[in-house]
Amino acid sequence: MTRSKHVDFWKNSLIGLVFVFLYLPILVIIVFSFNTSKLNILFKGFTFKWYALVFHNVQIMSALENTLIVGIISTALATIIGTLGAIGMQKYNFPGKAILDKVLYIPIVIPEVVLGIALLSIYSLAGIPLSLFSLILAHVTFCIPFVVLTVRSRLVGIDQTLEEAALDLGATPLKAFIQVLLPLLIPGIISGAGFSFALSIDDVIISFFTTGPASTTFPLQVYAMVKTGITPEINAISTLMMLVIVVGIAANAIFQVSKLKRSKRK
Amino acid sequence: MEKSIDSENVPITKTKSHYFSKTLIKWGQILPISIWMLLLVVIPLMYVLIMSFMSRDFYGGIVYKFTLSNFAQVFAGQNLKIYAQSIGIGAVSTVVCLLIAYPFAMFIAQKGPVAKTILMALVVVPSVSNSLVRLFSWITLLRKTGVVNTTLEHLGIIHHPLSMVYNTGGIVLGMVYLLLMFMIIPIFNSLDRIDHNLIEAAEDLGATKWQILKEIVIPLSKPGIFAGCIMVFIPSLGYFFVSDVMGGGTSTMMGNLIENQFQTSRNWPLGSAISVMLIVLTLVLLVLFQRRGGDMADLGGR
Amino acid sequence: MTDMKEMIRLSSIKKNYGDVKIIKDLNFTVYEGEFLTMLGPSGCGKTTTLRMIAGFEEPTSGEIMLNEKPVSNLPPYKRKINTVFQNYALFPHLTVAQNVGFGLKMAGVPKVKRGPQVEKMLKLVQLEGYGNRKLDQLSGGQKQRIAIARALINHPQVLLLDEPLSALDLKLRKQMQLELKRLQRKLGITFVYVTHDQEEALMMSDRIAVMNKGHLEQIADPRTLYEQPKTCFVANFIGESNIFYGKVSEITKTDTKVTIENGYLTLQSDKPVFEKQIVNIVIRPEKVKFSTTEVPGFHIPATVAEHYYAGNVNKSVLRLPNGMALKMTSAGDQKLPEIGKSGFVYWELADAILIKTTSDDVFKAVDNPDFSMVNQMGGD
Amino acid sequence: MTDMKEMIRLSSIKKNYGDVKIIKDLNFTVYEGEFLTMLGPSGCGKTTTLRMIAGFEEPTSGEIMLNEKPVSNLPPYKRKINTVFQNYALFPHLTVAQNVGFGLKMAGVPKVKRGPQVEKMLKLVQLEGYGNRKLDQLSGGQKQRIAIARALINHPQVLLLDEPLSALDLKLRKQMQLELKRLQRKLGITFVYVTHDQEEALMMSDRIAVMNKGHLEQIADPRTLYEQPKTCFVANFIGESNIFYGKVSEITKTDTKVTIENGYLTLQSDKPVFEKQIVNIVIRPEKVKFSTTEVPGFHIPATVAEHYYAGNVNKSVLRLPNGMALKMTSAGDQKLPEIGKSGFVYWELADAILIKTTSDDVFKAVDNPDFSMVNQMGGD
Amino acid sequence: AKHSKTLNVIGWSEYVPQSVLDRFTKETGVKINYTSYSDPDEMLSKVLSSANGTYDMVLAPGMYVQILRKLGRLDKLDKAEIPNYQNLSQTALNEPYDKFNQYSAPYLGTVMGIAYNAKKVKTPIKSYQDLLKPEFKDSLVTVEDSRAVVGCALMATGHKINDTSKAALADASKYLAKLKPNIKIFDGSSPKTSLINGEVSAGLIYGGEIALAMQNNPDIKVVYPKEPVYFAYDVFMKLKKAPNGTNVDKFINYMLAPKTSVKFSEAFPYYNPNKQAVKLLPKKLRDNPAVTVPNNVLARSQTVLNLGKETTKIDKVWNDFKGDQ
Ligand SMILES: Nc1ncnc2c1ncn2[C@@H]1O[C@H](COP(=O)(O)OP(=O)(O)OP(=O)(O)O)[C@@H](O)[C@H]1O
Ligand SMILES: Nc1ncnc2c1ncn2[C@@H]1O[C@H](COP(=O)(O)OP(=O)(O)OP(=O)(O)O)[C@@H](O)[C@H]1O
Ligand SMILES: NCCCCNCCCN
Ligand SMILES: [Mg+2]
Ligand SMILES: [Mg+2]
Repeated sequence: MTRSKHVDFWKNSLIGLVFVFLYLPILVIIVFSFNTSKLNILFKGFTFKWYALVFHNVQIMSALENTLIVGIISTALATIIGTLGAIGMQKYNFPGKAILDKVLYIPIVIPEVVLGIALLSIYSLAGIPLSLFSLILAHVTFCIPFVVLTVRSRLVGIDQTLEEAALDLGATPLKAFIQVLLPLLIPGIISGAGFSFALSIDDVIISFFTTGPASTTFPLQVYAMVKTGITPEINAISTLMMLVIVVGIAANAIFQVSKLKRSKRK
Repeated sequence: MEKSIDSENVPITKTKSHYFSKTLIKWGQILPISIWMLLLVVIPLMYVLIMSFMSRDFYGGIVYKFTLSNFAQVFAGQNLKIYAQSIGIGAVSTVVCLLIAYPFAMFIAQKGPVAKTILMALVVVPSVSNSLVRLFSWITLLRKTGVVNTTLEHLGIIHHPLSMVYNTGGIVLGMVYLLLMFMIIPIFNSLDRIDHNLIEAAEDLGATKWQILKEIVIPLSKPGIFAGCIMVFIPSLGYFFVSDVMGGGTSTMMGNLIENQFQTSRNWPLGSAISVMLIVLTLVLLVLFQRRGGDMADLGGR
Repeated sequence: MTDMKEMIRLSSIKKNYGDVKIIKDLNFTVYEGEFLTMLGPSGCGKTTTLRMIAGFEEPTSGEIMLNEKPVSNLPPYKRKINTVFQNYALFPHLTVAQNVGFGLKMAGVPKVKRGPQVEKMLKLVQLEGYGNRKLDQLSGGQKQRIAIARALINHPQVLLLDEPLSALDLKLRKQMQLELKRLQRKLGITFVYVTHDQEEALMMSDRIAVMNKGHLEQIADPRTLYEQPKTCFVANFIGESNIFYGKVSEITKTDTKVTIENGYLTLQSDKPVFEKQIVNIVIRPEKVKFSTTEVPGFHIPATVAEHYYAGNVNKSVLRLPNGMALKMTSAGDQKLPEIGKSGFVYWELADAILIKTTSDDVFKAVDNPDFSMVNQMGGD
Repeated sequence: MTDMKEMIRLSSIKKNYGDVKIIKDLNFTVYEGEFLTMLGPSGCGKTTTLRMIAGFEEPTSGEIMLNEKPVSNLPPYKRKINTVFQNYALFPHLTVAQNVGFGLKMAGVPKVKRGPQVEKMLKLVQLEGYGNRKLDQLSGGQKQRIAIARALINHPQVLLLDEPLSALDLKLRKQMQLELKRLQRKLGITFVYVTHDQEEALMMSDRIAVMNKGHLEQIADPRTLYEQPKTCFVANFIGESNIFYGKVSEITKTDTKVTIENGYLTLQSDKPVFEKQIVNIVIRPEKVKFSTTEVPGFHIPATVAEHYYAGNVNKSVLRLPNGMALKMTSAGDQKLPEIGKSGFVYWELADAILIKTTSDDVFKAVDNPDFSMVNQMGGD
Repeated sequence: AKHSKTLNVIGWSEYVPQSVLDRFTKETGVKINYTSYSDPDEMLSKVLSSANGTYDMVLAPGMYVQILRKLGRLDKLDKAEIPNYQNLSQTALNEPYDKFNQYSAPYLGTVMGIAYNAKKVKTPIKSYQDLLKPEFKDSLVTVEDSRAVVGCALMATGHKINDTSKAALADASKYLAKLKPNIKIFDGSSPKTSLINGEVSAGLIYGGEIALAMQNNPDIKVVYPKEPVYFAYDVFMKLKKAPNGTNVDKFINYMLAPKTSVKFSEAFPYYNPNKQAVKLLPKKLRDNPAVTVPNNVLARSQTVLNLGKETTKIDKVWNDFKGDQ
């Protein structure tokens, strides 16, 4: 018994260390967002000023705005196209299905640079100007596969006969979809959308190649600043963004855990 | 018995449209994704392939004239060195990720369902904040006048600041930091999927803890390990910004090479040729992965 | 039967999946108010047939008639047929009442009107007051009943049930069998029921269609199937049987002799066979009798090989001189002959079932694990 | 039994998960070479008990003895006990031979020596030459046999089998039952077998331990359990039964009268009861007889309510004057009285099984769906 | 787009202060999207690969006037809209890349000097050759600018900055090969940072960056090698079919106003060719040799010109230098 406690201690220590590794940089971001000094070396004093300043920084704000525009539109498009695609691919056989299935993995596995330059090349060939539009096309492209994957993993858990049951009970195919399949898919769709949004707002490489002068996103803005040194303003806005997203995730996690607990009690 | 197909049955034949609308629904689901993937994945990549056999004019324009010279350049000595170095960095990062992720995922997989859910969520949470900002935190911490060096010097533990970033080690650190979760998730999933009965069965048959690990757990989690390795190794080759930020620009990944050809040297055909090599390498790894019984869905990081 | 109204008729139905022929020329009729069961081993095409009737699949060729009208062009939601799915297929995101009322909602019945009807259906399946429950608060049997209530709310002319009880445990299954049967009698709705459990089929059905590898082996009422199986497959699939393979060697006024391996069997003389005909003879285990002393009339020497106690009955294995094992069932409280004891098996000549058959059919029977098992045991 | 060697003994075993008492004071002994079956409904604690014997779980209190030595401190791999898991738990990444040889490999037996032993085990389970196959090339029954071969290779003194056949379909299950039984006889190894299928338990076991809600209801050989159940639970769980609840009202020289609702039953006079005692009386359906004319001796008036044909038997439901439904089983070829006909039920007095019981026990029996079903049917 | 309200500029990073851009926006209502690059080739790439009209104007080294003109990508400036052009000093005008000042307006001038941390570097640096010393192993920073760095190498080995002869390039390559082990960081955007925070002890970097480093860390000093030095103007150019063409002229005029010029010169203290602005500069900047390049240094300076196809040779030298470890 004591031996196993010993073992548990070492196991938990390793888990703890890995989490320290993962979270240390985040701690740095947060701490230095309150630092009076701009230099990010020593903590000179506590201040909120960067939080105020960042909202007056036109560049950062416009980059954030671009990021959100691209993130929201790409997520919406990718979610719709990906969800429909996942359902269609599960339900039907059609020529080229096997190929489409493989193609969907390409954006996931090939290095992002390759997709980035491929899109840049095709835009250049087709005369599509680099802009928010071109950026959205690119983001939708790499988000779709993740939506398909999450929705599909949810779909396999959904009994196919449910839709048939609905048809059997007099629902038209559209009603069956809206009344039965969609409500059941919602968690998968939401997590696919969440995944897409997270990917989109953090993308550096593909955006790097497909962005235009008026569509600099937050990550690209940061990339441009990295060499000079990231200012506490960036730390401040990053802290705020994290706060928003973490609250979302935590709410979801609490929901999941309580669901787990409920089902365990059964 | 007598079939009375009369006017009464006419409405029934009208509902033939039912099959028409069925077809409409089917293609309404399949076409958008198919067309999107065709236009924005298949054709662009085909174009890259075509470009890799084309020539360039001086200012970077593409001349549609077949040549193999790009591939000759791809295999030029100095490029080979970069591949070797890039693959080296990728491989080391992959191994480091594996060594950290495997025990970590295993210990988490041994926990109860609630703890598991929470801990795995915590693995993903850092990725919600900007990668570059997080990467830069390491610079803040580890550069010569960074938090760590300054503190250590203050404490008199060191007298000359340690060189921890802006070198190859820095790149590996950056890669490991950004990609670790892509190793953890598939390994965790594969471990979590292992039927606990199998472990008890092994125990029942006289296996010790180590034997169980060696004979049952590791072999059964191989698909996860392989998936993790792919998800770390392949992107690492392309993550040019990591070597930019963490490596001071002196070390180059294949991604930097491609980026250079497209962004500065304006040699798109050469950049395409290198990309084609990268695509081929990826495909080879994927084929191996599938041959080994890997599940492609594991590559999605879910 | 001819004066009954036809409800469903399958004419020359064929169904291929790709190149594979799943259903091969299926023809049968279901009459109004009948409880018809489709019985057959896994993969024989029962579900496929049901799905064609429901409209989820199109036959590759042939015609399905509902109420004497072809339905090929009717989508599922326009057929007055409802289905109870094997795994219930209840909507997990809806409450019990919402599940039951789904059909009404789809038909555009306003909410206020749905309530009483839902409650009526719940009462029918003895689940009054369960309307607000979530599905995960229900037991398997309760879910089953909800599925039935849901399927019945639109007053279908036909109810299709695909192995509705297979997910339930034995005791519950037996209980639900009775309940279902009672419900069908009460409502008078036509039931097309699918199962691969022969006991269930026997107990519940007016008629049983025995299917095998995509074709119909025999369709008849339970007693006819059990007592006059037309093929070895049916004999073997319904109830237990001992099957002999032989050739008619002699037909006299009083009896007919059939030569089997190392011996012969006697049949009643009225069986319509001719000399040299190859036949199978089926004896049900409960008709087999054993005596240590020679009995008058037909008998074969045999040795007692094994006994198994099964509560109300004893199951015995007897070994014939040629090594073949013969199953015998006797009452549980009956005294059993000792293992190893020699004696004679015999049966009423009228109990021997004659199957006029080709040798092909015999091998089919031998493929059956239960049958081959006995021979295997006899062999070692 | 007392002269047999004790193999496993459970003394006052209790097991809690958190606050929930899963096993409540379990005591029984398994003798060497015995085929002991643990039978009970789902969730009654069979698996938990097996896992404690195997060593995967520790009892909360009590002692388990193996070979008359306590094993509490022995980890699973040091007990000479092996397990055949419910879902086989075969190692999917290994071949058949590697699976079977796993135990030897763990024991450090070199590869060359493992080969012949593996082949021997495969032969034992009739799978010679299957060594190089991958698991996904095997059928369910073959996997089952591999699991057995794997468990047997280390020559355990006891083999634990947790519902080893539950994943197989009916025909295959019946075949494997016979094979398992044969194997156990051949090897003489002690088997502790878990099932919730009473028929399986009856056919295979030397003795059966009937469990219910974490305690032992009765442990005995199959015939005793069937013919002399000690509790209503056992009577109901093993075989079908009609259960009456009543009070001993009169004891005379020739017989004993028990008052039931609206009437009375007669028992043989030798039953050890006293007046005013509350008892249950169990009649097996196959002992129930029906006659349209009054029979001499004990009888109760009844009406024929329903018939179900089950091939070799007919199942009937008879209604008593108090509304209670009585199950009756008769031979399949016997002529059945018409439904609605009135007459009399009767049975041999010796066939009535007396259960001396508290009223608590009755309610337990009433909880049983099969039992409540009958009453329910009687009630409407 | 007559009354367009945006202006898409592509220019050096760390070169135009945001506050200056913001003021222009405030005054005119024109929003500026400033895309930055850290290597002029990157700019060229972006301009060439994007559709016409993606960018309105470029801020890049003077030689790019030649390149972009050759590619037909430039429009003439509308000088009438740029009265402040007259504020420019004569020395910055009529440069070989734009003999008649039709296509460009100079912004700031860049000299490549050697910056060092006096605390870490004890022996004085006098020549490019001194950078090859082993004591500098892994402790130099240099800009990511092929023409500038290869140019310095050419000058270090006694050649002209625009010499692409085999022999000259071979010498330059040799010099760079020896320099390589000493380089820790290539940084085109902000080489000062690594100097300031002590990551490197010396570097071959742009004058303005040196001046900034000196402001932030008093230990940083500047020195010009005895050999010729690199000097180049960064100029504004108007791209062809610029949808916001009139805004380009307006913006250039705004940038050439002394008031504005002082602002960006203070923020990025490069050599300022605006005579009116220089007068207004604080003394500290005027006296800093990194900003106000001494005349003798200017006298021995050389400037890069477009070399046409020969550029590939420089590219090769550069790539060998950067890529090879
Ligand atoms: N969509 C399909 N595509 C190809 N083959 C199919 C399809 N659906 C069923 N089959 C095949 O058709 C055959 C008959 O299947 P079906 O489901 O009708 O059998 P079943 O009699 O219902 O069996 P079970 O008792 O196992 O439910 C099987 O061999 C099955 O593999
Ligand atoms: N690890 C555990 N933690 C808490 N409760 C448990 C655990 N394992 C089993 N139980 C509970 O213990 C009870 C007995 O479980 P057990 O698995 O022994 O039943 P069983 O008789 O084998 O049933 P079945 O026939 O369904 O396999 C069940 O109510 C179960 O929910
Ligand atoms: N950080 C921007 C520095 C710009 C210096 N101009 C360089 C011109 C040299 N070609
Ligand atoms: Mg089926
Ligand atoms: Mg169990």
